[in-house]
Amino acid sequence: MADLGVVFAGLKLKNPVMTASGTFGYGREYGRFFALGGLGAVVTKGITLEARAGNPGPRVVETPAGMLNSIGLENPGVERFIDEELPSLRQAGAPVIVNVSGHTVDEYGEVAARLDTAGGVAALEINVSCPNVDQGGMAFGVDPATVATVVGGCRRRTRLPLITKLTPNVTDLTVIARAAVDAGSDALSLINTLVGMVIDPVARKPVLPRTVGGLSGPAVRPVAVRAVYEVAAAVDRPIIGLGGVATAEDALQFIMAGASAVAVGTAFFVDPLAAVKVVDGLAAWCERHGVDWIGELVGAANPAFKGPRPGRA
Amino acid sequence: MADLGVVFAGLKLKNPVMTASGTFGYGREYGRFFALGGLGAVVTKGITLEARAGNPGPRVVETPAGMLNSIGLENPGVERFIDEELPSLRQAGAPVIVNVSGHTVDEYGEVAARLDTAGGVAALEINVSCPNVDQGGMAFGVDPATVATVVGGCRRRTRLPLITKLTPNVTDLTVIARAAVDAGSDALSLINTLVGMVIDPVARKPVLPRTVGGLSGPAVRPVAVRAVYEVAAAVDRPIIGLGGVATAEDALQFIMAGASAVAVGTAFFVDPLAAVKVVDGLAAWCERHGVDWIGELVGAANPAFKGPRPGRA
Amino acid sequence: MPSVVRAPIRESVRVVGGPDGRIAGPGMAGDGLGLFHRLRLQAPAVADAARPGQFVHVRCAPPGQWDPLLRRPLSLHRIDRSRGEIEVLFRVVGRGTGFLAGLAAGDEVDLIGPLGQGFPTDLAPGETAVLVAGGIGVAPLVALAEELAAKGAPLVAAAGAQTAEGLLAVESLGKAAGEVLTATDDGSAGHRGFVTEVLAGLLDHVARPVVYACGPEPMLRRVQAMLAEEGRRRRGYLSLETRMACGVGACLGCAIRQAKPGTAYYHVCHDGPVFAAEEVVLGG
Amino acid sequence: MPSVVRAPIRESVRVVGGPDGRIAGPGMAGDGLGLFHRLRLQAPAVADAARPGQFVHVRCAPPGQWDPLLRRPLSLHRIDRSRGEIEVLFRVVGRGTGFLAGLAAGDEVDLIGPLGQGFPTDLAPGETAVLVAGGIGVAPLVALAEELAAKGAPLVAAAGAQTAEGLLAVESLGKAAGEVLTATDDGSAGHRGFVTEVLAGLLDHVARPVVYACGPEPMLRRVQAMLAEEGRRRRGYLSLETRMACGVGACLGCAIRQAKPGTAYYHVCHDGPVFAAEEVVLGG
Ligand SMILES: Cc1cc2nc3c(=O)[nH]c(=O)nc-3n(C[C@H](O)[C@H](O)[C@H](O)COP(=O)(O)OP(=O)(O)OC[C@H]3O[C@@H](n4cnc5c(N)ncnc54)[C@H](O)[C@@H]3O)c2cc1C
Ligand SMILES: Cc1cc2nc3c(=O)[nH]c(=O)nc-3n(C[C@H](O)[C@H](O)[C@H](O)COP(=O)(O)OP(=O)(O)OC[C@H]3O[C@@H](n4cnc5c(N)ncnc54)[C@H](O)[C@@H]3O)c2cc1C
Ligand SMILES: Cc1cc2nc3c(=O)[nH]c(=O)nc-3n(C[C@H](O)[C@H](O)[C@H](O)COP(=O)(O)O)c2cc1C
Ligand SMILES: Cc1cc2nc3c(=O)[nH]c(=O)nc-3n(C[C@H](O)[C@H](O)[C@H](O)COP(=O)(O)O)c2cc1C
Ligand code: FES
Ligand code: FES
Repeated sequence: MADLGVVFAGLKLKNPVMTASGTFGYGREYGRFFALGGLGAVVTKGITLEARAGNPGPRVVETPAGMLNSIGLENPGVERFIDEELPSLRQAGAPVIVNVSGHTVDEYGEVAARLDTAGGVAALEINVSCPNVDQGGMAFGVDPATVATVVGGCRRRTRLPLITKLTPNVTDLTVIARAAVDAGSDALSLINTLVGMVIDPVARKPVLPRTVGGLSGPAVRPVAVRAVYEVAAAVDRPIIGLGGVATAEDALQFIMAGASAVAVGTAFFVDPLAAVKVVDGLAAWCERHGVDWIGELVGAANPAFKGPRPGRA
Repeated sequence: MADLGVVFAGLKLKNPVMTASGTFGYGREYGRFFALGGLGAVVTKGITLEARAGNPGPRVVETPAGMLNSIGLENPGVERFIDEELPSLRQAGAPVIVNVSGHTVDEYGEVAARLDTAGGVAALEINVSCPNVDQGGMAFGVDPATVATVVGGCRRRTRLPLITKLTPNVTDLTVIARAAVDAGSDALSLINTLVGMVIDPVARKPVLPRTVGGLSGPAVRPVAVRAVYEVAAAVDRPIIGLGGVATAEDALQFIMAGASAVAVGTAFFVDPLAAVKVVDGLAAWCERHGVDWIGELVGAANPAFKGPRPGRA
Repeated sequence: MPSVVRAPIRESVRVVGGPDGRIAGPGMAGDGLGLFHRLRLQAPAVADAARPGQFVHVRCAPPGQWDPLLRRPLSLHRIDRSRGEIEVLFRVVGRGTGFLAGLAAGDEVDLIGPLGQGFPTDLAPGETAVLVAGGIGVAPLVALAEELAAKGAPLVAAAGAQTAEGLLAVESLGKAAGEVLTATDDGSAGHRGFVTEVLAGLLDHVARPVVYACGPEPMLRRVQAMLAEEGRRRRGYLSLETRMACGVGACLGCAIRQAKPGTAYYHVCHDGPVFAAEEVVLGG
Repeated sequence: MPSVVRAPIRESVRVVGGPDGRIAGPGMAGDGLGLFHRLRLQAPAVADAARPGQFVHVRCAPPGQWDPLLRRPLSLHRIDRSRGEIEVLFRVVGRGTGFLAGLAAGDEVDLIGPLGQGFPTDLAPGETAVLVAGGIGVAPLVALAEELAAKGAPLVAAAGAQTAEGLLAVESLGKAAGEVLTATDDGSAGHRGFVTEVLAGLLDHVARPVVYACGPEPMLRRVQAMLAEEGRRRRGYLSLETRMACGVGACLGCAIRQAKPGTAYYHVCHDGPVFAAEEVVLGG
């Protein structure tokens, strides 16, 4: 059997397959379809300081080979998350990475601090794609200085590994990636959704009440693979690659571009067993191609890959 | 019958349906499937000063609901274009818009000047997505100052209407759009392709020899509609909307977002009659929904639409 | 919500019968489509666990094809535990339902289910179930009628549509409910007018009605209003539709506003699709 | 290229026969698939205009579905003008060919064709056509053999594959060519080794050969080298494959490098897929 284990930002993972934040709730729902312990890690829905109700519906709309979502960060807030969701997640048998969101710089830091002491949290994923209320709603993640402030703020409040999740809606991802790394991010996660929109011609208005939504699914995969390829050549931090991963072959594209781990998101909605199949498919592929350890493939298609290769778990 | 005619940047168009540069050659190929005179306008493949051979193959690769291309601006150069292609295009029965490309600022201006006097050219579409050899290969179109230089350079060399074609691979399209308008662009065209990549896991390398390619097709449509919506609220110049238009309903999304015209691109590869069907479908839709003139629908879903509505042809 | 979520089952099930397409008369469907189909599926595990009002989430593209991407939710129209079969009844409105309409006996279908909370079916002594269907909304009510009938619960039913051709599955409904009062917008069958007008008559005559409604949103709003009327609030349940991605409660995409002031959203796939009428704000 | 492009026709054609799938032996196909199909299509306009070596560009998804997006190029395997039918012979390698393999008689197929330049078939007196097929590369050579035979042109054929099971359509080829020399990598049929070794023997014996080759790139390179050998250049034509988008010359996606020094690219869909062997740089 090929070895799929990797050490990612200090976390020992059974395999490099995670869940994409916001597509997997807090693990309960898909936990009824398969054992979460078979995953490399579980990444939770984004958590904010206070509970958030989210946006009015419709919140999702299908697009060619993809979908838009405008959930609006509905979540119970960090306290209730710790009380009501974390206990069962701790039993999942896979490291738990909590996705941290916020609308002000301070909010991120507060949430990070609270999770630092909660116990059973393996790492934090800082989602800088949220609209920045301090600065008129443009996402934090498009400005390197703001990213540095947010990440630095979290860095000071926790010793947990920090993974910064980048938005692809920028001219030059490498600038943002460097800002996150310089501010203390241990790893990066990319990509979050592309901004998109669908208009209903009969109603003569956008389908989503908030007009725009985040595009995800197989449609965005080429953009995501390129983002990983580019960032993996610019910074020497491990990367979680995601965006349209639905099969083991998709996962391999990200891994060979330079990702040490991958996450399955929208594909869960198509097939609840998608992540399990990616894990099994990676093992089978490695077997078939004489690869002993998945880590060997990290960056294999990227001559400029800066490293590091993941550790052998 | 609903009236589909519009005046776009001074050009009288039978209908608002054009061809997307690079997907329609110089009109010969699809001219064997339908009469070009049925289109609003024909937009040619990008023309450079000298002939260009283009990139080695493979140059195209399919992606979910989309494709990547890396043609590399293969074209006969402006002189041979004028001698060999323009004569038949002049007979097309539809206005001819020539897509102008270049790798240096001067090249754009030279091509524009040459086309200014060629005769039979209705407008120029300035493609600022080309890699800028003067500045290390990053596309012209990502920097507002460079866009202004390129557009201004063309503006001084021609009195033809100028349409600047924007690349979506930027943080804020409105900044680029304003730069183009301030430098004298009469209209805008968006979007060009998204940068993407596909890796062949077995070969362990990118499928395209130049690693990245341009993503087009239905997959990118939500990104394109949003781009039009956003730019139409920021500048008061007519817009050609494109990116994944395959049906009349798709075209209506762009029109209602604020585009005065649309272009069909990748959809030709799926169905050579795609543009004809979009024209017919628009007429039928207007009929069914009691719309007398297509121009009424421009910006109908965009409360912040800045105008102008197209003129009635 | 009262009922318990059962473990959903994902199976590749086989088409047993159908699609037995039926073209509704012209003008039936707003969009000019109006083609109805019924599929009988061999799905023993789903049939075994399913309750009326629950739904299945059906993949509408061949494996490995990503367009259309998302599954489509369809109510359980009939549940036949003894034969291990379920039926869905659907209207072709787009690409997903169009795909399903093209299936033939023996084809495989990839579905997840049963999902969501079904109709509460425990009636107190003296209560009578009043089923109200609008158009394709009849789909889940047939399964409900059959379960209520099997329990021996008192039961009346009303079904409305735009025209007589749009009155679907009235025979099945009638078999379980005894009689079905009908209404059509154009008077081509039954009462000329809305089915909610028929409901009003029923509510006047039935002593302790428990209403079960499924249909277009304007109809459900009207039912909701009628149930909340004049201080004499009546028990009633609505089966709702929202756009869905996951169908299992993970994506939070299917939000519908809770009626409780100040609070948040229910999720139709998980907390519904059946809600007590007073719990939700329609169109919210 | 000599032949003239004919106006391509886009038609919705009907499947007449097939797919008559055939599973090749294990180890046949590099990727473990190796399933071959033949489809007979009622396509009178295409059949009428088509020449051997041309191809059709086939949509491999239902209308309105965008994945897989692009059409798939398939050579004309047989052209039956009298019945208005064409045949394609293909190997299932992915989603597009997988879709085609699922078609049944009576289904509609959306195709464009005939496209590209066919094989030049005018032989000078004394010339003999030598057809060389590698694997699925036999597909266009059957149409060619049938046309040459109908013209009464002298003709020999050789076909190679990895194993005996991969030797396709040898009967059809034989019917037109009289005899087919075969080769398999494992010796399970005919010569043990490459079909180019068989070709070498043929070239030694045939006085003025005109070679027509279709098969995997390594085979075509070898053929190209053999034709260019020792100063005694022989006439020969290769049928090439590249990834395509439009298939009609509009997108410039199907580039293959021209052999002329300093110059540019041919476009396989428009200038090919058949090229004189000395015109192109393979793998360029
Ligand atoms: C819980 C539930 C049960 C349902 N039961 C039935 C049933 O028994 N019979 C039946 O005919 N229909 C039922 N519907 C509606 C059915 O799901 C839609 O008609 C179907 O999804 C349309 O898909 P399409 O691809 O044909 O149409 P399209 O319009 O092409 O679909 C595009 C997208 O919009 C979504 N969508 C479109 N209409 C609806 C809708 N009314 N509700 C939810 N999502 C929609 C689709 O799922 C898809 O994601 C139910 C909906 C829900 C939520
Ligand atoms: C002119 C021409 C004639 C051909 N004739 C035949 C024939 O008669 N019989 C036959 O079996 N095959 C033929 N091929 C190859 C055939 O087109 C591919 O096998 C087919 O496109 C694979 O599609 P897929 O979706 O099954 O595979 P996938 O691998 O899923 O296809 C993915 C993409 O790659 C492209 N692609 C994959 N393989 C090839 C290839 N070998 N050549 C070109 N594009 C490819 C597809 O078109 C598609 O765009 C021909 C190719 C060309 C260019
Ligand atoms: C319904 C939905 C909700 C999401 N919520 C979050 C979130 O809370 N935080 C976050 O960082 N990303 C969120 N995302 C983005 C995904 O984690 C992921 O980055 C993106 O969807 C691309 O991956 P995919 O194509 O595999 O889904 C969400 C995506 C979807 C579809
Ligand atoms: C094969 C191909 C070649 C293209 N060449 C050009 C070009 O020369 N100049 C240009 O401005 N855009 C070019 N484009 C971009 C298209 O004009 C269009 O902006 C993009 O493809 C999005 O539209 P679509 O999704 O409808 O194809 C090309 C696109 C494709 C697919
Ligand atoms: S559809 Fe995902 S939570 Fe309901
Ligand atoms: S495939 Fe488009 S030019 Fe050949």
